[in-house]
Amino acid sequence: MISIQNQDFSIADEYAALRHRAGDAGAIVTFTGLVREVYDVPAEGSESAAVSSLFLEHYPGMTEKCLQEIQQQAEAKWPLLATRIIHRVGELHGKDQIVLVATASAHRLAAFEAAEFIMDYLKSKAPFWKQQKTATSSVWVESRDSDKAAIERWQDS
Amino acid sequence: MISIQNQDFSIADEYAALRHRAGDAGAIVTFTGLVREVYDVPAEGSESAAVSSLFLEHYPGMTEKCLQEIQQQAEAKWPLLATRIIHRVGELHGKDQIVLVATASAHRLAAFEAAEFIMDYLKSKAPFWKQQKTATSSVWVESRDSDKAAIERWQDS
Amino acid sequence: MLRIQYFASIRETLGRSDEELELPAQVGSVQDLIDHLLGVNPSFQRVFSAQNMVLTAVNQTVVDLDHPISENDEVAFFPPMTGG
Amino acid sequence: MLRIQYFASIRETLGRSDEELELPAQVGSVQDLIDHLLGVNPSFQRVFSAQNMVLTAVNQTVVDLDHPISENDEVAFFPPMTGG
Repeated sequence: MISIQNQDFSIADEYAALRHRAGDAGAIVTFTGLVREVYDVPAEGSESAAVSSLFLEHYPGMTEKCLQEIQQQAEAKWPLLATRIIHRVGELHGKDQIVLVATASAHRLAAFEAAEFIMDYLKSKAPFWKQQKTATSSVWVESRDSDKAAIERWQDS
Repeated sequence: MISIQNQDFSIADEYAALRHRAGDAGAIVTFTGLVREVYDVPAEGSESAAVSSLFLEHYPGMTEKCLQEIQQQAEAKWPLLATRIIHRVGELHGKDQIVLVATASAHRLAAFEAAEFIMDYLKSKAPFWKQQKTATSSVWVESRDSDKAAIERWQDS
Repeated sequence: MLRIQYFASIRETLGRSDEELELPAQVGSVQDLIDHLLGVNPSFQRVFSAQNMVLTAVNQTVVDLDHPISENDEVAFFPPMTGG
Repeated sequence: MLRIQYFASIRETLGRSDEELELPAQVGSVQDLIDHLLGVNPSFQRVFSAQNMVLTAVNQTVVDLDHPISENDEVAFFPPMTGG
């Protein structure tokens, strides 16, 4: 189940719904991504600056398609009983929740690996872009090499 | 923070408390272990039987010590902002929550790896023992080779 | 009609989020389309520079530069994704 | 006084959860203590059989068979853990 939305989400509600949908699960993993208060401004040599807000742009239509593909790939790779992906868009602030990935399986390894796989793909394959706004500047976040590298571990398996 | 308790726990409350304690976290991972409805009875050739209840015995004193050591090892290995471990003991039933591990960090890899590490150690290094009770039998769960193998991946790093 | 969309820093550089284009006769691939856009609008030179990594999606799937372009395709140009 | 505790299937096999013991003079290690227990109580033979894996903790830390045993130690015998 997939949602792209402006509004916040409740871990309590999402966990309860997933636990119900999953039936006889032995393991449920949730991952929540949060807006950190301070980001390093990408330009080299710059000081880090407090981020007053974060703007999340996306590509409506393609975003839904990508998240569905990622979810289907995870379900093909691991015996999952239920999965949930929520990604927020629009303007967010420090400490806000950005993204939720939750997985349920009979055993813990599948639940952990599927959640990590979904997050890795979501970070560099789904059409979202973050812009950091401080009092004085507005900077598009640059993609991290570590996020590209994170995907490579799933290529063989 | 560590609890060994008979009573159930609330993911909503634990997540909210961890998020607060963690300060400027970018990633929160929760793992919940649940009682599955059906277990395979360990004796070879036996049919699986519905489990009517699960009894969790532990070694008071040593359990707390072990969980604290596991938590300290995780905090030494990864830059964690907060961790939470809850393990229930006593009589549990199908679909009940057994265990919660939650980790908060600046980045997702640390939060994921630390939660997996804690669960792997908890499964085969902390003094808990599960007994499955059906209408007709009462069997101590045997340790799984996969749980012993799971620990080996943390030896080098 | 080709529909072209621009996202994030590319949208800002160009000052527009989308446009429609009659498919030019010589445009058969993504690379052809980029060459065409560079010819008609100098501001694209700041987008398709050596410093920038630009991804292209055709009909909402990321494709290579030799991917064919057909009448009525939905094309999008954007920088590497930074979601999650 | 040595305090000995038994858990899970070992507790059930022995029909008791703990006992206290004056440390016998010849007991210097965990292996010595097991040998002593086997000598005084035949029911231990069902616990320390080739089929069973038995773990030993001294003062709440899992130790090897050659670990020393001292007066006032807390010793525990239990099967492999199955928590989580």
